Amino acid sequence: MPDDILLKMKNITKDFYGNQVLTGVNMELKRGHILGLVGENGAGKSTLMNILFGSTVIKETGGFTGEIELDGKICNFESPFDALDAGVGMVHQEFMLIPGFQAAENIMLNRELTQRNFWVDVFGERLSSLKNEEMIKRAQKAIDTVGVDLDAKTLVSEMPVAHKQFTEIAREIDREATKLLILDEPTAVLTESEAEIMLSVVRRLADMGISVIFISHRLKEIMQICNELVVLRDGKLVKEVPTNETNPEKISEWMVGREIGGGPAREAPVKQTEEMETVLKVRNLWVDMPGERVINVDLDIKKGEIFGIGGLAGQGKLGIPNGIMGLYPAGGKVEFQGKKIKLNNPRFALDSGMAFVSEDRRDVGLLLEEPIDWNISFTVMQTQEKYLKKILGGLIKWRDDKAIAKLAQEYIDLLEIRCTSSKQLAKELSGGNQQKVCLAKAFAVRPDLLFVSEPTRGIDVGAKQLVLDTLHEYNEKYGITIIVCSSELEELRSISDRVAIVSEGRIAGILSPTAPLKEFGALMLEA
Amino acid sequence: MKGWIIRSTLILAIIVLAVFLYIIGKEHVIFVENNTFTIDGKVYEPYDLVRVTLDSGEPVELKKPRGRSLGRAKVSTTGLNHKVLVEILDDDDNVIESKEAKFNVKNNVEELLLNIPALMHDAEGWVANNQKTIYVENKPFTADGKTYEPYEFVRVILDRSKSLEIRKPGDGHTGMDKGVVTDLRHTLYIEIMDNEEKVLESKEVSYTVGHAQEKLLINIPAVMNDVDGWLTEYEE
Amino acid sequence: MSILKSKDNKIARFFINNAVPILFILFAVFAIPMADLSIEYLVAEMITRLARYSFLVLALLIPVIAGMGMNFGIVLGAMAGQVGLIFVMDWGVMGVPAFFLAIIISMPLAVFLGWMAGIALNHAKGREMVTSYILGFFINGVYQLLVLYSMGSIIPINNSKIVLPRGYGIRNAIDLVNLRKSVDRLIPLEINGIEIPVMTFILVAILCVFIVWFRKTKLGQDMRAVGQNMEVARNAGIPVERTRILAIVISTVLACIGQIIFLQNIGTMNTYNSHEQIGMFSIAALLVGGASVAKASIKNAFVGIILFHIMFVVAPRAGKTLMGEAQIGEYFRVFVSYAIIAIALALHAWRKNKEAEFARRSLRVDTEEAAGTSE
Amino acid sequence: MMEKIKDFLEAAGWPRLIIGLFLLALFITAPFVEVNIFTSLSDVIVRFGMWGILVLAMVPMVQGGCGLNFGLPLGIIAGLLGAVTSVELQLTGLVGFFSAVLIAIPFGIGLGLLYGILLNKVKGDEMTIALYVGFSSVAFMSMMWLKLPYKSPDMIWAYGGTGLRTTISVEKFWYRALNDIWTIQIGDHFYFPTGMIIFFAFMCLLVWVFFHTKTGTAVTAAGSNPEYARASGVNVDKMRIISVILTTVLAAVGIIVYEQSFGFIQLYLGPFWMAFPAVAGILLGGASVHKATIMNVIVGTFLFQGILTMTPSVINNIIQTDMSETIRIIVSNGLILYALTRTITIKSAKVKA
Repeated sequence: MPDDILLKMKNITKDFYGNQVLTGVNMELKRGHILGLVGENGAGKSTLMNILFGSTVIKETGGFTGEIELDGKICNFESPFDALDAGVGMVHQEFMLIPGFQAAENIMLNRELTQRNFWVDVFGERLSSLKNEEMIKRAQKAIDTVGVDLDAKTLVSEMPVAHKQFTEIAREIDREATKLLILDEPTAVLTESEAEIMLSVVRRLADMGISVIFISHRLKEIMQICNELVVLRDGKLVKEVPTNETNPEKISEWMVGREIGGGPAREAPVKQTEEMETVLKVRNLWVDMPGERVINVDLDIKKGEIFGIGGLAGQGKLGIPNGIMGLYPAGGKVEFQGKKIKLNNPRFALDSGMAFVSEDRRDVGLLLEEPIDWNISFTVMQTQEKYLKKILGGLIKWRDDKAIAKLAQEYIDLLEIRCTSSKQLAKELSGGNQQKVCLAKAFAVRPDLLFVSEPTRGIDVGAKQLVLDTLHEYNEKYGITIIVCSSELEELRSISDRVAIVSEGRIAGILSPTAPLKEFGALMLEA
Repeated sequence: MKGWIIRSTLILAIIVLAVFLYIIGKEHVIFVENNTFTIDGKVYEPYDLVRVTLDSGEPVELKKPRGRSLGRAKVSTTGLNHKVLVEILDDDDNVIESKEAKFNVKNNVEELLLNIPALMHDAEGWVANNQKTIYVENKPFTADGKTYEPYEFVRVILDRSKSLEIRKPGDGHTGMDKGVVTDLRHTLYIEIMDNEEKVLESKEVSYTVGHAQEKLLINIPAVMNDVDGWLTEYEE
Repeated sequence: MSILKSKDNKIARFFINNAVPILFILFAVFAIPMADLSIEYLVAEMITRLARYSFLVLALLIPVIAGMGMNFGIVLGAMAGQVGLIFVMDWGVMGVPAFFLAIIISMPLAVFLGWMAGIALNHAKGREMVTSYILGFFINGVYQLLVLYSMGSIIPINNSKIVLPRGYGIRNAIDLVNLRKSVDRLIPLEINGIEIPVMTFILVAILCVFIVWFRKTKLGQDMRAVGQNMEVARNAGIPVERTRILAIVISTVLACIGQIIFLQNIGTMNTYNSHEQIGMFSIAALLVGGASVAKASIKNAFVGIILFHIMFVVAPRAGKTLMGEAQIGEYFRVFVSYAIIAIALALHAWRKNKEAEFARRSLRVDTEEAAGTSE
Repeated sequence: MMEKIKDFLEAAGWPRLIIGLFLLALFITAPFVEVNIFTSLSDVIVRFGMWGILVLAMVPMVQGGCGLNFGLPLGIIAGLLGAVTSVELQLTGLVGFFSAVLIAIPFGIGLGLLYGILLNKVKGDEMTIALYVGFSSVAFMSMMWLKLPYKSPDMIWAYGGTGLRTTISVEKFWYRALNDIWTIQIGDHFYFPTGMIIFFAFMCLLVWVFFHTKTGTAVTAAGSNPEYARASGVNVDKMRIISVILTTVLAAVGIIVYEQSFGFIQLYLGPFWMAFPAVAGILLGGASVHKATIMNVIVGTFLFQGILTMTPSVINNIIQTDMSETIRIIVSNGLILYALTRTITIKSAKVKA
């Protein structure tokens, strides 16, 4: 029955400035069905959903090609408001709720029930009075439809996370037109029991005839509630199957499996690490990094190895280096070269001989408003008092601008940083070159151990290879131990001697880079 | 559409309200005068003691003017329609005669002069505008077949406060200017100047205007040459 | 344990949240006996000052709802009000009609200034308070240009009582003889020899009702939403910028009326100074009443006016008794007005930072516990 | 070509360009309206010297990431304490001047430390709070001036009243102590306060030196990107405090230089509005809320003081009306407003292949 099809997406293609993110995606969704959308980070899930939801980002970056058909009508949403009017609702990962408002006020936000009064004629609609009682009643009805026990008068700021999630869903339900609901990782922040309730809520919505697109990394959940599932990889739809015809193993294989020659090839042999000396010992590490929480991590890093840390975004892999380097509040025991590391103290970590290339280039990695030479030399100057001239017996520590420029020039040549001179401002460089400056900054400290977070995020292919080669070279030449955190599994496999997968803030397992993809997939998705 | 109608009506209403507020709130100063009044050769003499009540305000008592006393009182009012109650008193404060009268004020009139003897005799002009517009002209004046020529440049000061500068007519100059003065007794100070504003000659004269006169015309060459008829009523 | 803790917290929280008013009540308790002023005098003073300042202080509430902090830009409204008064004085209008006429005349100007201020503040999100403060100074310059140089030369002003002897520009002090207490005394009432400005209080009451009603309108709700989280509000389709501009426009218009009420009570207008201190005094009073940059109520306004002005009246006398010098008291109240704003703002900023940290720490405990259970 | 002009305009900034051209126009018009250009020029130079260090005092705090120092009066108070103490000790000439500076410095450090600690607690709201810290400290010191045990008859009220006078003449002590070193006098009208300008240059040099040391570099980095600085092992809070102390001490020295040229110490509410011309000056020089250089100070002070000196004499002679005060209010606050409402945009990354 073709009538049953609610949504058809035909040949959706989208690029961001020449960077292909979606290629010819076709999918269909039946009324009252739940569709699971899975894929690695960067596979194109959010872009696809942004297109469906009419996000302004898409329009600002040149729009997309292809067709969206909703209820038999071709839709071209100019903004999320158009999408909402057409009956597409979306619950984002970050809550779009106003903390000081009641659940009811949030549910009815900007759709308040109002009553005209005299002033409306004078000053316009916005002076109409609110019908609070009725709004609360209606909101309560929406909440009851969702099927949770929540008073519509509760303040959002006083709710547990799950209730916030339900409030958002109730808001979408309350729009009478809502036919399609997009849920972006709704269970990521929930406890197990809350997640259970969440799933039953989603099921109930589907029973009411609302179609749901359910994005999750938890394959278990997908298997449990979805009718069909769609796997995206590298912007292409690799599989669309009914859930009952597949199993988690297969799904994870579809997700991570690359086409031949797709990723960087492994060149160097894998080091045998069992016999090597432990240089960094981590016990019971917890890190409070928003969005990348680490709960309980034990690690032993061997001297001279390249250790990869992988896992999906938001699972906590980035929290590990940030915690050890003292950038986010952390606890637990960390020993480096036999010495206990004081946590929450970046200076101490740096002084102990560790260095860090942050994943956040703009906010942590660079002084955007300053020249390249400053960026490269600053850390080493501050921590090791290098590139300073001592005047008056050390009373004045004069910055040696010449030596700094020379140092910068060395790295510019070495890493092929493309710039006009070492005096160019960091903000004027391209992403790849900025990343190289960040690496140069870390190398300049001459660390014994180097943390590198997302070394290739947001840079082009050529620069990617160069960055990875440089890391490899430093490891080989100077024996620097390197810990790389990356969302790109292929990249990790290509340079690491061992790869740990982090899931939900914990180490799910450590594998050899040569282990089959399936195993990595299984660890990532805790299937 | 409905909104626009209501809005424009409201704006209109506010403007009307503003005008209304202006009219009812505008201050008019009324000088009540128990003074000699002359009109058409008839003279009305002031009373020994009168009590005047304007609208529902405090009554004021006025004696016959003697020496420096002008026999006047200043009362501040608002609004356009007024009534005045005049009571003539004897030495023992008994009312001998009383009379009530009504009058209107034009909204743009700042000061009003109210003459009691005239009011008591229903003489025309018992209520008059206290502001007089004085038109000063520096134009040729002919009297008894003789013509007095205008001056190049004249400065005229009315009542030692309002200064006017008048050039000879022609070259875009009209040879005329005006100023507003209040009350009945006035002075006029004239300076004849050359083009560098050096004073060549000066003269001061005093003059009185009648109650009912509102616009007067003064001719400078005539004043300077002491020719009668330098002060006349102004006609448009 | 956590219940006990939260109870302690409640008491502690009450003291922390109300630190400023409590401080002022303590001050009043000590200083009033020292000042040796009769209670009748104090009560009469407070009634006058409530009538005088309430409208201005209440004008601050709406921008707070919209998350724009204390609107130092109410001086813009005050200036608009004064321009209206100048015209009314020039035209020789008297009494209550003059009062309402001044409001009608100055209203368009207040709307225009508020609208400009709103646009400026939209360009300075997160720095609204400093910006509105400087905006007050800037517009003060423009006001001088208008009143001191254009009035009587370009703009016709004829009343010689208000124009400077040089022929243009308005005099420094204008005696509002026609207007003095005209509203205050419209409905005369005296209790124990204390004059009660009934009509003024009626106007204030109308404003309070307006504010309460306004909060329950769609626009009021939108302002609350914008004030709490601009991004969420924007995503819900609320026109954030426009809403913020409207908040400032309303505040400026109310301040304009407030200034006219204030001046009819005082009876003289210092053309070039009367508005300058208005922002500072009103804001200090509101903060003393326990309001913060993010939260202010009608109650805060009234409590604040009373406490702040008790300090204001009592300080010089108390200074004299204590230090043998009234001058110290004068400086003391200047000091307190500014210091109270500094302290209240600093407390707010500090609390904001602390709360962010606290929110993070609560997560951390969570993390530790989670770590503990998994072992 | 158009591109170049556009770049130049962008670099110079509209306000600077307009004010610069306006100032030039004033200088050109001056002789025609019978204003002596040499007198005006030396007036401008003297005021430049008087205000220079006070404007310079903005630099460390802006660089340290604490925004514009609306709390300048706090530093000025330290300077006043130094000046008043030096007069109390009856010290004259250069000795008097430098002892005032030396006495002021510890006060500056102490107050700066407290001020810095406070500003660290209120990150993000520094400017608003600085404004009120400045105001309330002036009011607080007004009480102190009444009570502090200074005894010199040159400073206390002759009879009646207690405490220090509102204005204290330094004529007998160190009036023009700096100005008159190697003064150049050409004709009757041109006077160049060599000593004061050299001292200002010296202070600029000190600040320049500071920002070339390890600590100075760290302060700049802490202001430019606190997260970066922290990740590089720098104690950001400490750097901010150092910058605030430096600012406060510079303000203290600056006010003493101002007074020796002006001839009077202004107590009580005198320092109340001192922050605004200094803030306007540095903004006019091209500084932003986040970045300021010594060049900004020099250019800005010259332009701003130039405007303030030239407008009264020239404009007033042209239109026969004294509008200088109004123009000052509009120009200085307009500039501050411009800086506050300018949206901060980071230029999109230019890829240089």
